[in-house]
Amino acid sequence: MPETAQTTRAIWDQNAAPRHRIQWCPGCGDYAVLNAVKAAVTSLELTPSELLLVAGIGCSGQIRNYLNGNSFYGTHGGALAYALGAKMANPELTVLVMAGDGDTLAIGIENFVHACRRDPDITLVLMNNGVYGLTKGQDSPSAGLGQPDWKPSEEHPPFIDPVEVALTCGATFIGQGFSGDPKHAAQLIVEGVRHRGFAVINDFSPCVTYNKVNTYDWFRAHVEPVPASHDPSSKAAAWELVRDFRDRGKLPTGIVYRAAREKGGAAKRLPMWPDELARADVDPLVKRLR
Amino acid sequence: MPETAQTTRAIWDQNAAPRHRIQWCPGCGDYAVLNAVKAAVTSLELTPSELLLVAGIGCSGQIRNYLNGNSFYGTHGGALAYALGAKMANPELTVLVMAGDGDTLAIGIENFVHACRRDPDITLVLMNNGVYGLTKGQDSPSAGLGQPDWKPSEEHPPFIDPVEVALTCGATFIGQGFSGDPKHAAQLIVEGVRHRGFAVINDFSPCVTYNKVNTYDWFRAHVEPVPASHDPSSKAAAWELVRDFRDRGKLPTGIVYRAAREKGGAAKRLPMWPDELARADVDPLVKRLR
Amino acid sequence: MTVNQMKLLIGGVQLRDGVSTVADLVGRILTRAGLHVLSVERSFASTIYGAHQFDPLVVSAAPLLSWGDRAVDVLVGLEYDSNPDAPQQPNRDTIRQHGGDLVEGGVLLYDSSGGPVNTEALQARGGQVFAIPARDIALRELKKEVVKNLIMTGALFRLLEFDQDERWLRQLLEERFGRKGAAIVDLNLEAARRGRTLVERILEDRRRPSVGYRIEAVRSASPAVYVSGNEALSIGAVEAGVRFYAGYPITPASGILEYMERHLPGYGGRVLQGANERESIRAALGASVTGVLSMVGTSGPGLSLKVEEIGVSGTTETPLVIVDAMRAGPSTGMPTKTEQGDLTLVTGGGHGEIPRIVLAPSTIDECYTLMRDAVRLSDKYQCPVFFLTDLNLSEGRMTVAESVFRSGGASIARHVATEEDVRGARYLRYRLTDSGISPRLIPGQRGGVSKISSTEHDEFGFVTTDPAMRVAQMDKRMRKLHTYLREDAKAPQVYGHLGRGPTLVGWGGTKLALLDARERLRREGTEAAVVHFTHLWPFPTHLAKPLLDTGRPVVVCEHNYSGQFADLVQAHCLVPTRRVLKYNGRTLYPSEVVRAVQEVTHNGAVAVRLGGKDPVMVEVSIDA
Amino acid sequence: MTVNQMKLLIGGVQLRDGVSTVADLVGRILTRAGLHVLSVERSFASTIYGAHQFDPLVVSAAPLLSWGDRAVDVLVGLEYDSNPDAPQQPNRDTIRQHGGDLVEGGVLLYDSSGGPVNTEALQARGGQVFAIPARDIALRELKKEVVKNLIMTGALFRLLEFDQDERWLRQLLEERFGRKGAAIVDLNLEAARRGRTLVERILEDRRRPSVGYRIEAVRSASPAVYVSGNEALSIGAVEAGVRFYAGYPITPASGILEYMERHLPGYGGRVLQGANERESIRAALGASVTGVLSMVGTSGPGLSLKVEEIGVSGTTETPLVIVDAMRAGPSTGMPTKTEQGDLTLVTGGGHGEIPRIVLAPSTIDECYTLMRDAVRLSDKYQCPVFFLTDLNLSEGRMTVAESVFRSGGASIARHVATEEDVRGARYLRYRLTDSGISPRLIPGQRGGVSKISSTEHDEFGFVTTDPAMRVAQMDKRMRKLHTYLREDAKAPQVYGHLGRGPTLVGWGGTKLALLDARERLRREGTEAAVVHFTHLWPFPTHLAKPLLDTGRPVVVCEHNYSGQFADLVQAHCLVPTRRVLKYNGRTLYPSEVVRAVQEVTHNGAVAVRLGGKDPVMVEVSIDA
Ligand SMILES: Cc1ncc(C[n+]2csc(CCOP(=O)(O)OP(=O)(O)O)c2C)c(N)n1
Ligand SMILES: Cc1ncc(C[n+]2csc(CCOP(=O)(O)OP(=O)(O)O)c2C)c(N)n1
Ligand code: SF4
Ligand code: SF4
Ligand SMILES: [Mg+2]
Ligand SMILES: [Mg+2]
Repeated sequence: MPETAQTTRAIWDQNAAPRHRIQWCPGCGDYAVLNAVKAAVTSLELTPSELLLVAGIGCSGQIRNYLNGNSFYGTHGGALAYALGAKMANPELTVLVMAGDGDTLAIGIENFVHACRRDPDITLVLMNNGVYGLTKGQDSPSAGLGQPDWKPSEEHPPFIDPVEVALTCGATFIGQGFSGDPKHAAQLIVEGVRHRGFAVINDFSPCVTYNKVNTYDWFRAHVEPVPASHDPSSKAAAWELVRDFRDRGKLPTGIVYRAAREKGGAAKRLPMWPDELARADVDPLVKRLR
Repeated sequence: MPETAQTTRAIWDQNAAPRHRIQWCPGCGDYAVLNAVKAAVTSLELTPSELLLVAGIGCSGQIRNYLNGNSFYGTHGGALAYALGAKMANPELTVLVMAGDGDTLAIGIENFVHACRRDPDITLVLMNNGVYGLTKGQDSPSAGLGQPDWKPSEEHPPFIDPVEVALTCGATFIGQGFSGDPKHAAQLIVEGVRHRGFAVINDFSPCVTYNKVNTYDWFRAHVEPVPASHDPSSKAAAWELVRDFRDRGKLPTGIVYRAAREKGGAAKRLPMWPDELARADVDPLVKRLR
Repeated sequence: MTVNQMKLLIGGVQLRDGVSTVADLVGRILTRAGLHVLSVERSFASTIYGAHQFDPLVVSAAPLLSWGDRAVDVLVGLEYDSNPDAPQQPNRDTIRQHGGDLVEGGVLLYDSSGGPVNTEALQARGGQVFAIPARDIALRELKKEVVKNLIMTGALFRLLEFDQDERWLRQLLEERFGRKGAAIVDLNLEAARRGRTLVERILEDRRRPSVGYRIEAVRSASPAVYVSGNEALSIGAVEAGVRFYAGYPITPASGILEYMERHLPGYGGRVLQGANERESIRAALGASVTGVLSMVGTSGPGLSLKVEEIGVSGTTETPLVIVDAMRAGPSTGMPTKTEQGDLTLVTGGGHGEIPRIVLAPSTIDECYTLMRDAVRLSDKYQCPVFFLTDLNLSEGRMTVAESVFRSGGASIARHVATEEDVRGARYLRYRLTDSGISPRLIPGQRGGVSKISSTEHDEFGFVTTDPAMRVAQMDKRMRKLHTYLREDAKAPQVYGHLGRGPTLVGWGGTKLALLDARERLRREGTEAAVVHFTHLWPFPTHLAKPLLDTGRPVVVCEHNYSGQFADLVQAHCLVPTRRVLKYNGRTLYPSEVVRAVQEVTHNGAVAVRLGGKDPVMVEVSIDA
Repeated sequence: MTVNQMKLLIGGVQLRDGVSTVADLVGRILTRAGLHVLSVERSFASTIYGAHQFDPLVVSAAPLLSWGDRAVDVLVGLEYDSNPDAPQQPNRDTIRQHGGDLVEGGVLLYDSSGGPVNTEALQARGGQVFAIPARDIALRELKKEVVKNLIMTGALFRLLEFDQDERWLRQLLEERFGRKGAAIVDLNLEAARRGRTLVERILEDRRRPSVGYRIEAVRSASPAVYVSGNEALSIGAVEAGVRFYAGYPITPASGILEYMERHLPGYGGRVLQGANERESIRAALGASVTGVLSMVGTSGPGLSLKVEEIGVSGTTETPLVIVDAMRAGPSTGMPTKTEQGDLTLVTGGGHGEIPRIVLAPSTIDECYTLMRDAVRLSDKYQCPVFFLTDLNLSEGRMTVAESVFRSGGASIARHVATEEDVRGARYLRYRLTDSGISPRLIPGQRGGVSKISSTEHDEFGFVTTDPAMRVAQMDKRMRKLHTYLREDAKAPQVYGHLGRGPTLVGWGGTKLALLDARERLRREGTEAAVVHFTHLWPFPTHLAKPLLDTGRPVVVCEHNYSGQFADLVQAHCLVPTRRVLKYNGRTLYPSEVVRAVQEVTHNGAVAVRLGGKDPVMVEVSIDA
């Protein structure tokens, strides 16, 4: 039953104030992500009960407590897989995954790669700070960004770029944002949710406590909007853009790639209520065994 | 203590005959991989005791029983990670990983991605047949190759190409071979072992029992050698090559990319014998706690 | 003349010779003919091609009590050439490995295309040997190698004096190949006829009209099907209401994935072949969060990888049915051999303490009937429910009356709250209740949001470390198990009179062997009782202890090394146990149980280990 | 006047206020001054910033017996503003949460920069309150906020009449900041002086020269260090010969990873921060395959993810030490709270049956001494050895005499075969031996190749499903445990006389509370004995049963819900147990044990649950 925008906003406002004391460090980039998500769901006029927020484990994962809406919090690295199942089972839910770079690219890389392939209609906000914040600042797989002198070894390998991995593995929407510009991030999230497929939004969200390299200032000096001339529907153009920015030592912000894929598969909530299930008759299954 | 080529070959010959009854289907591509690996280690003059063969779980993984040499067989998807630790601990061993596409790209994709980043000096022979052979023919993550009509869904996503993933994630040697040409595959393995870093060799190894699409004939019609003009040391050229072949519906065979990375990290076997360990004095550690 | 009571064994080279095809064909046809067939000792290799495979089928006119012992009445060797491991010897694995098990007067039928086999020893023991060059005929005369199996089937049927009018065979072939045209049906029937004729001729030569074994069709009250445990439990799940299934291929659970992929979408459900074990269970949990009844299936190695998610299911209180089709471990172990080695893992695996329920069916029909309970309990108690089968049960096949499948009825009653249910009181996902069960709205419903959390949480679902709330939530979750013990736990099944002799204790797939052993012991003058468990965890102490604490020896029989269930019995009932343990990958035989019980009762053994080099190893003290 | 015997508690806002910095500074200095300090009740949040954190330090002149009860003698509140959860109330969490625990005549020192706190109630109970505006002074007068902590430290030391000549403080500051220049040392000392002066002034105002607590430096025979369990066990591992360590960050095991990263390379070793839990343990197994002594460390969730690899270690017979620093589960649980909830997982986790050994140190010094055993046993028995600590032991700190660390000596003797050892007989990686231990060549050595396999294998290492060989290999692997029980298992430590009263049973980090409780019970006239286990698995039945089977109540005290160790005792000794269970994330207190023992012995309780809303919950029947 669709609600009016007004009711929506009323419900949202009513519940949006965090009941939970925020325990991010002052200045943490995650505050901006929180604001961006709030702005996005408000402008999408989504009620808390239509939402399923799936969070990773990390400082980033705390975001689930600061947002109203159904949420699921499972194991470190698992968020995308829970989200996949939830969306497959109930396509009517808006499923938003919010997880850190450690969660998504280290322990959860398997789910990331396969989610890109499967292309479920969910939106991932990758809260990328280059460290494992919650466990006190160890290197994450994106550590090394902005450190050209990084001397790689088996113990300290070079970083991976989620944008490139997503492009390679088949994600159909890839955007990049920065906590210094939460309005833009909010727009990206809106676009990501509207996109019918897997939307990866890599959001640089500085860890002010443990990442002394990728600071707000560093990002401000390195981000650069995707040029208006860019055609995000072309994969070749997306690769071109990524390579061009990389060569220039810059980080594109905006929509890098967007090309919905035509997919099979059900679009309806799976049967679960007694009246929906009652119809089941297994007799044909038994007869086949004769 | 280096041995003469003659002794080496003598040792090899002596042990190379499989004591174990081969249980691949007649015609299975894995026979050719077995021959290629045997040829490669023989031409590299490696004795069985200098080798550590780490196998994945699958029809492919049986190869460990048909080759002489130390071997390790652990869990499905884990081969690259065992190999990483072994090579870090004893760089003097030649570590060869042989695993299927399911093992490497489905359950083991996390190890594949991170091995590409870490760049240990090991060689992976990815025995790619587009199916889970051993569990009787379900789709693997490379299923769908050569099926342009594949209608993707969450359940049946498009395939991923290990060459592209390896390029994206930082592998420093990437080659592609085909069981229809075991001599070439042997050369690739020799080059891979000689390469100082992580060598990924994607070897198309038809499953004659369960993959009715990617047959020998199909591969013969689709493989095409990397042109002599290709500069494998250029990543841009490698991407160009991959894209060009993809656009033409062809599969390159040969060395796609090769660029050793300068790395830190120890190159010696870690201490393990009593005389090597005896020197350890923890007094400085204790004093630091004062 | 033995009529309608025998054990057949069909062997051959895996993949190549079509052992399962022939065995399933025979099993199906005999089932249609009103007989009861049981095939749970199926043996295949964990390589695709080339190993020896065999499939023993027990046939009976009455519902089957047991798979019996190793002894075989009729042996069918489908392989036609020599064993590559022993090429000098032109006999075959079926004969080599099972010839010794042939009973006096038993029958051997084999394909002699590669040359005859020396079966003198066998014949000396009274074996009747029938060598027919099936493959040669198929290739040369019928120009199609695969029909060699129909030649062998026809020959077998003639030996058993069964289906001489081709009625059953023709019907099945028509159903199976009808769409491909009559020619192919005819070719197959022609092949069967050749086999029949060949046997006919040999019998005539020997002037023996019969081999002494006969199958006669029986008029049966209700139609029956020949079904595997994996199929039976899948049907149970579909019927109970499961609409999301996820798995990653693994023996012996792959069959569930394949069955569900084929059939669940027809019921509006979805099936995910995960990219790995973790994706599977996590997706199933995600689906369950949305209210859909969800299930995963796997075997030991996969379950070990899913362990962290057991805790997620338990703590977030997300229902999930987890089928563990056990195979021989540890680690990669023996992937195609049976075992009951995962009990400790499913009752105790996972860090911290997790509310969970463990059920284990003991027969293939119970795979169906008990599954409904598993689904219902997961929904009611909002926790993981394990459904423990083993390779024998999952891959084995049995004749089951169709009426059994009509016993279930409609889907289970759901335990999901509606907006109305929670109106009034503020909706709290983790409300502290007396039963331990909290009301559960699902995302998408109005009435409140659910903060579903694997961290310790308050009633709303917000993270907390408040000591008292922690204890309250922990107690609430575990209280569900007490509610379960009160309302849903089922007592073990008891056969015979307790207290007159030793008590044989079992769980899961060993039941038929124990019942058979009990009969045999009785015939030998020992009054044993059998206490068989299906509801394993939480351990039903209040139901079990009174049964076991009789002062008589408690002999726990299991397919594992240490006696995992015996440990549970001791921990919870404080009753000493004796153990009969078999972990060589093969099925427990009634004769072994009988012998072990004698060791225990007469020789004071505390543990009897079966199936090693010496068939029985006796331990008289448990201390090292 | 109480001299050298007190409990301090330092609290504040996590990350911001430097609680650990101050606590560690105090602990270190007092250790240098010859005192004994114990800090195992450290409490911090699983968020980085903003939650209340506190650190209780027990100080004593004698080696510490116990962390005592909740009661606090001296409370130090480092936070200077109001609690965001209750902004209307200008008091702080340190005072709000711990004020009630202050003993009569106890001391409260707090930073009053944000305004004074109403402490009337506290004062009415005899509390002595010292409010000093440390942060204001730091900011305004010393222009550097962080020195507020030195102001507080100076004030604390003045209250305790300790280090009035700045000797200890100056020395530590010089060591720590010396390189950064004298100015910074001077600034810190100046800050400390200000704190001292402020307290001085208040005491003068109140005309009380002393608060009644004093710390006096003690001349101690041997120097000591202030060390955490993670550090102690890491040193033990380095010394024993571990040269490969792998981990994935997780509380409370991250400290081992960090320590090893810093120090192991100096000993020629390598340390891998895996990209996940599986990569860590697999790489460690790979390293171990090459003969290097290897170790991994993790906590519950990480261990659950490693479960499949336990079986790999066990079946391939690849040695590995696995540290599990337990935290409150299940699932994500309470990541920064202690528990002993993983025992069932480490003794039984993994599908199939895996040979393994489980050790659990009971004190921080034992983290060091017992680690040598863990490394040695893994090498000797070629199997996984678990080393079970908990958050309190791992993150807690204690004064340990340096001589303890000199007790170890050289690295362990290796159990790796050489080419010579295997000459003569054909080398078989999985040779069947009486001890169960097979000779082990490592890849790279001459003399034979090793086919190391997680599938069931023959003696050479080739895959097999031969029933007899399977049994032989399974028996061989498990026989190692019998050898271990004979040669290496250690009996539990016994304190007091068994059989005169109840037997308190414990394992791991609860020991000091049990010993303290025993003393208290004795003073009240109850003769309890303590039986404390470090060698948990394989369960040493032959050593334990005689101690526990005395007819007196056996009271097992554990930090978990179900009594996991009690279940082991029952399963293996067939002795009924009573259970004292605490699982609210907080440390077990001696007074709680005393009270619980009374419930058990006088009121017939079978289980006492501590630390919920009602501090004691008594169950008189175990059946639901
Ligand atoms: C299985 C498991 N391993 C390790 C941990 C410990 N852990 C919690 S958060 C985290 C890393 C978080 O890093 P990231 O995802 O980048 O989030 P951030 O804190 O930086 O936002 C780790 C390793 C865990 N909770 N579970
Ligand atoms: C944890 C775990 N899950 C599942 C399996 C079952 N399994 C064995 S091999 C295999 C797939 C093999 O596919 P691939 O790696 O492509 O090898 P192939 O047989 O095709 O050579 C699977 C799923 C297993 N052994 N362990
Ligand atoms: S540690 Fe870093 S990521 Fe975590 S809350 Fe603080 S600033 Fe944010
Ligand atoms: S099933 Fe396929 S991959 Fe396996 S042995 Fe046969 S042909 Fe090879
Ligand atoms: Mg991060
Ligand atoms: Mg494959």
